[in-house]
Amino acid sequence: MPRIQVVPLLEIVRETPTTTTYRFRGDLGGKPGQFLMVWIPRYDELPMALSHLGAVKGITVRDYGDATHALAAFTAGDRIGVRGPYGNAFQLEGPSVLAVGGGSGMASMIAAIEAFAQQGARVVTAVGARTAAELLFVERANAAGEMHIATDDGSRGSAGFVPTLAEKLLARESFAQVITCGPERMMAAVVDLARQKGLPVQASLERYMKCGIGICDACALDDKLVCWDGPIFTGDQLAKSEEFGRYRRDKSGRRVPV
Amino acid sequence: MPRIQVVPLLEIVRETPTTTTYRFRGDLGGKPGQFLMVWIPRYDELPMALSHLGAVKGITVRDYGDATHALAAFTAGDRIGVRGPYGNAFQLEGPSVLAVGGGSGMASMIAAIEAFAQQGARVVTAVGARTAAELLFVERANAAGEMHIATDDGSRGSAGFVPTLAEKLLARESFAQVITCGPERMMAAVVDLARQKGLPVQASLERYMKCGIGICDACALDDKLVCWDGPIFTGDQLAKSEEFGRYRRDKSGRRVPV
Amino acid sequence: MVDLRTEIAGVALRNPTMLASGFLDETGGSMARVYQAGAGAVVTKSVGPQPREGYPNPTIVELDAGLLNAVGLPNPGVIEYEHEVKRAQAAGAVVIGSVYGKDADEYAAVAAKMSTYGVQAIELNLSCPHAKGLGTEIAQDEAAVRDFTREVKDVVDIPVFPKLSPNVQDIAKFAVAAEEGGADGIVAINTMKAMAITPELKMPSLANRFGGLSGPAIRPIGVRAVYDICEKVQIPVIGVGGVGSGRDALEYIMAGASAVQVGTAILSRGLGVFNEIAREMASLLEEAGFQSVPEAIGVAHA
Amino acid sequence: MVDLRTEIAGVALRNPTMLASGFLDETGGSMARVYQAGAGAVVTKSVGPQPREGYPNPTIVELDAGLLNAVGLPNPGVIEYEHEVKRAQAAGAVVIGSVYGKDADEYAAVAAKMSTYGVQAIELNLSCPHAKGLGTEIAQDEAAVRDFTREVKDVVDIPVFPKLSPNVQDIAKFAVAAEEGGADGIVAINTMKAMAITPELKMPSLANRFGGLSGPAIRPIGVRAVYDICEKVQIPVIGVGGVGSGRDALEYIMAGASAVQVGTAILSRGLGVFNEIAREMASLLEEAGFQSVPEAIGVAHA
Ligand SMILES: Cc1cc2nc3c(=O)[nH]c(=O)nc-3n(C[C@H](O)[C@H](O)[C@H](O)COP(=O)(O)OP(=O)(O)OC[C@H]3O[C@@H](n4cnc5c(N)ncnc54)[C@H](O)[C@@H]3O)c2cc1C
Ligand SMILES: Cc1cc2nc3c(=O)[nH]c(=O)nc-3n(C[C@H](O)[C@H](O)[C@H](O)COP(=O)(O)OP(=O)(O)OC[C@H]3O[C@@H](n4cnc5c(N)ncnc54)[C@H](O)[C@@H]3O)c2cc1C
Ligand SMILES: Cc1cc2nc3c(=O)[nH]c(=O)nc-3n(C[C@H](O)[C@H](O)[C@H](O)COP(=O)(O)O)c2cc1C
Ligand SMILES: Cc1cc2nc3c(=O)[nH]c(=O)nc-3n(C[C@H](O)[C@H](O)[C@H](O)COP(=O)(O)O)c2cc1C
Ligand code: FES
Ligand code: FES
Repeated sequence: MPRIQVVPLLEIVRETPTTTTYRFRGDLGGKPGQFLMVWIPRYDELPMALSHLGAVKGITVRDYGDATHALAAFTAGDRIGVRGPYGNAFQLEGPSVLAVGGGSGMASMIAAIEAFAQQGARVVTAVGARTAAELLFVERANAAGEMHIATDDGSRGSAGFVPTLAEKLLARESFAQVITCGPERMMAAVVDLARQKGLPVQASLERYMKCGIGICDACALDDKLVCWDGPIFTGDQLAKSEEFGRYRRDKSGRRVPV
Repeated sequence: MPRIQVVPLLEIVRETPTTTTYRFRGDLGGKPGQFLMVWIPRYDELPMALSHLGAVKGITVRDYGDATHALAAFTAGDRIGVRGPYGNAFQLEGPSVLAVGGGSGMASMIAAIEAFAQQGARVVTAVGARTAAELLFVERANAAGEMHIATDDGSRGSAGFVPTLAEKLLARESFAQVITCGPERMMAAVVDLARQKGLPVQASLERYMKCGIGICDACALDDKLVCWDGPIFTGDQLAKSEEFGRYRRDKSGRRVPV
Repeated sequence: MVDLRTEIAGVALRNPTMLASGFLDETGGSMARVYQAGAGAVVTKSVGPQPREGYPNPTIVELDAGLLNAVGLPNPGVIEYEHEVKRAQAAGAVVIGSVYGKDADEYAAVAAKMSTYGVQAIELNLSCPHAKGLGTEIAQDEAAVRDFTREVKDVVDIPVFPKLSPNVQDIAKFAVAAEEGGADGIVAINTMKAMAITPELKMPSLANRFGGLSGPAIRPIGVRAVYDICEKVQIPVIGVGGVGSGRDALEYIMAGASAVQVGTAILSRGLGVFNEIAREMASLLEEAGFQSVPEAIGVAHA
Repeated sequence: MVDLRTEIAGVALRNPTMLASGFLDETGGSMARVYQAGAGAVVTKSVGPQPREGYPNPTIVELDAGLLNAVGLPNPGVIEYEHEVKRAQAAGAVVIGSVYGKDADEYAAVAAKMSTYGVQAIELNLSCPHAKGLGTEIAQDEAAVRDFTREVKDVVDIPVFPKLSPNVQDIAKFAVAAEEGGADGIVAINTMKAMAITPELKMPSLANRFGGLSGPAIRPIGVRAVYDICEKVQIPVIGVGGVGSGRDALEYIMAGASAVQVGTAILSRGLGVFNEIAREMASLLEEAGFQSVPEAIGVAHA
């Protein structure tokens, strides 16, 4: 049997003006932070985090380039291909967690935020976006614990970048750990913050992927593979990295600045 | 993993001047009456019944043609290939069994004789051979129940063919079933005898085989395959057969007289 | 319900599965059984002018990804084989007669004889050593494919389906040659040349050393072959190689095949495989919005 | 204990397993990791004169009997690639540089550049479309194989190993052509041309439609290729295609290979596969009474 499952889209939910959730049933498991390779027929196959882990799975996609834009025109009943889940998962390491999400990065973290809360941890989420309308999964984060907002334009919550908000929250109370997903420079700032406080931190990275299964080397980060060793890396791993926050690989494998 | 296991011969036991048992350990099960495809390297691959079913398996081979003659020169430590076990097994159907074996046919039946005895059945074996020295597995048959002998030349037991001996035993006492293996015309006689008495009978057939796994059609008997539907057939099946006791297929698939 | 009936060059099939040549088709009894088990048609063992014993054992080796065989074309010869065809037909089987020979004349002679037995079509097994071709197979020589097909066409009035070898650089060229020779359809693919070694015995696993690979291993090679062929010829194509499920069959159909043949999958799924493939095809076709098999033929070229 | 060291055209290997081109070898970090995990050598991703993005996704499909890929030769180009080779070498890796180009001059230029990075040998990936050859691969044109090999030989002073395609009628002829061109060894085989279709979507599974089949499916094809090649050439052969265990490796060695390359098996067995293959080979060789790898090379020809 092929590893790819073709599934019809059951429900399509507009989350923000640029971000949409696609729900489907698939014969696959999934842990918080894991991703699927999602085939958008005739366009592309892309890694997407599982934003919904129940019987009806979900991915939440930002309309970004050609393929995700094509996907935005899909309607219920249209079919996509999925394979996975791949990669490692966020790990709960103590009684309290600060989750710092930027933009569509919330899609990778929301399942962990909910799972950790359900396991009894106090979860405080700092959600950042360019503007209020682009804030993703604030209700779900709020329902799972405490939720704080930062927007670049100040249209909701505190004005400014989410690492600054995270810094305040870290100063206010002591957390057992930090998790983060979002633009890489944002994550680099959060990882630095957490490490300065001596806190364990996990960041979910995004890299261009082809195979998703650890053979093609497209997603290399130093001598690690984001699809296979990641997508979630610890602060200790990232502190040693020559490439995190600095370089990624383009489609040809060339190192280019993040 | 390939289906063939290469095994060293652990022990080689001369059973009669023309018949030898080869023992080996193999990662394979085996029920009474099932057979292996045995690769005699550089010579041939042949079907052979499992004459020993324990942890150390065994086959018992008559030095007959080129390949079995080559095998007769093998010594302990030499390797053969085995795959299987294939085919169906003899079934115990009542409290008492008459087993009728001719020549090397005893190799296919001895495991059933022992297993049936162990399951509490009374097993009476009629063993036939050309001459006393060629009698196979008489001690094992004797240990498993009652044992009677017929030799063509009268050198041991009653003189004559084993079906005649079987007829006497069937007249003497009532059995719940009959099993038989040996030359096909002998089996045809035994099947007739049993059916005349209204007894269930099972006969283990021999046909030229290539695949042993039901795809090549070399072992066809009417619309049955000896390797797949057999090698053990019931009296009812054989009574309906146009070919049993009359025709076999040669290597080219031509029907030739048995 | 999806209509599974299909038709190839005038041969009507109750469903698009056929027994591949070389599996349970040396005897009429077995062919009857396979037809009764659900196959749309049965292709006979490849039959030649004379009886042939084939190669010594071991002739068949099960590998992790398929089956390797070198049975060496055992067959009772076309004269004796009449009995087997008649027996299969008596059970209602749609029979396609597979033939081979050492040269075009022999092919024609065997095909002509076979056609008198009432088979519905002739399949030409061209994977035989070609005398003129210095050890290549007939199916590796375009001119031979064309000429052999034409000679057979000249002597029979039933459809003729040359069966092509994948052991070539560009199989579509051979399909074009067959079409030029007047073929009514193409069967693709025969086995891939291959070898297994048993390291514990330091020797090849087959008595013949080399053999042909079939089963799941060759399905992607066969699907590609059919896809390529369908870009180049107009005649129908019958897909063969690693079909073991309705999904596999639809890969071939969508690549352009009008029907499929099934061999090695009998090992894993038993004789029920024909009915199961048909049922699985029907449900996948229905899900995909098709009402019949012909609608789905070649859709992957879009 | 069996001595697993071996040597190919002067390149000494601590064990006869190599990383196959195209697997975890676009970056120096990954090559270092694979070497540290136990590979005897690593072959680089095939590198050309310019950076190349490759084909759009989907580029890789897992099938039941192997892997189908059409990554389309993504690579950062030979200039940028120096950094990657250097990084792998800093970790002690034995590196073989795989190169491609659009014509013989480009091959020679890329190979010459690559050889200045300190790689131990050059592998020529000849499975690229051949401009003159009307859409055939270079490896499907005997004269091209000979000429390309010769041009590269003329500009480098390290061993040159052309890598051959199995998509031909008789691969041994191409090995002979390579030997005539001065090759120091042959690598066989590259992937088989193949296709998968996703019936639920009525379309090919790869964005590029066609792709190359690797893994268990092609092992018997590769073993046969190596066996055939070794009957015709004197130079050493490196076997590749579906090696996933010590037993698989020994099939190639006994068919005549001096070493093996491993790619797809990384999927099923992880990076430990190199050490595991080596260990399994050692124990099988010992059981069979061999003291070293060279003793077992080609014994299946006896
Ligand atoms: C583990 C992981 C999880 C992700 N989860 C999500 C998610 O939940 N929601 C979401 O919106 N996005 C997610 N992404 C990002 C997403 O995969 C794409 O990068 C993005 O959607 C590009 O869309 P596009 O093809 O329309 O843009 P394009 O115009 O094709 O490309 C724009 C940029 O996107 C990136 N990109 C394109 N193709 C790939 C690819 N195959 N792999 C990785 N990056 C690529 C490249 O940086 C490229 O320059 C995730 C990425 C990774 C690695
Ligand atoms: C299910 C089954 C179980 C068997 N069990 C035993 C057993 O326990 N002990 C035993 O001694 N014999 C057994 N046989 C018979 C045995 O397989 C061979 O027929 C016999 O040993 C031939 O030996 P040969 O190759 O030396 O003779 P050859 O000279 O090669 O052939 C002589 C005759 O043997 C038969 N024969 C040859 N090859 C095969 C083959 N591949 N399959 C079947 N028959 C063949 C043919 O009738 C042939 O004409 C069994 C056969 C079958 C079908
Ligand atoms: C044991 C065996 C015997 C075969 N005999 C023939 C034959 O006589 N004529 C022929 O054209 N093909 C023959 N083939 C090839 C099959 O018909 C078919 O092309 C091939 O096995 C691929 O299909 P599969 O993967 O469904 O088995 C044989 C294959 C096997 C395995
Ligand atoms: C994803 C992928 C990428 C490949 N890239 C290359 C390449 O760049 N150059 C090359 O010569 N072979 C390439 N190959 C072929 C392999 O090197 C190898 O010949 C083939 O995969 C068979 O080996 P395997 O079965 O161990 O994988 C690639 C194969 C795969 C699956
Ligand atoms: S995407 Fe291929 S190795 Fe990670
Ligand atoms: S031996 Fe092949 S079908 Fe029985």
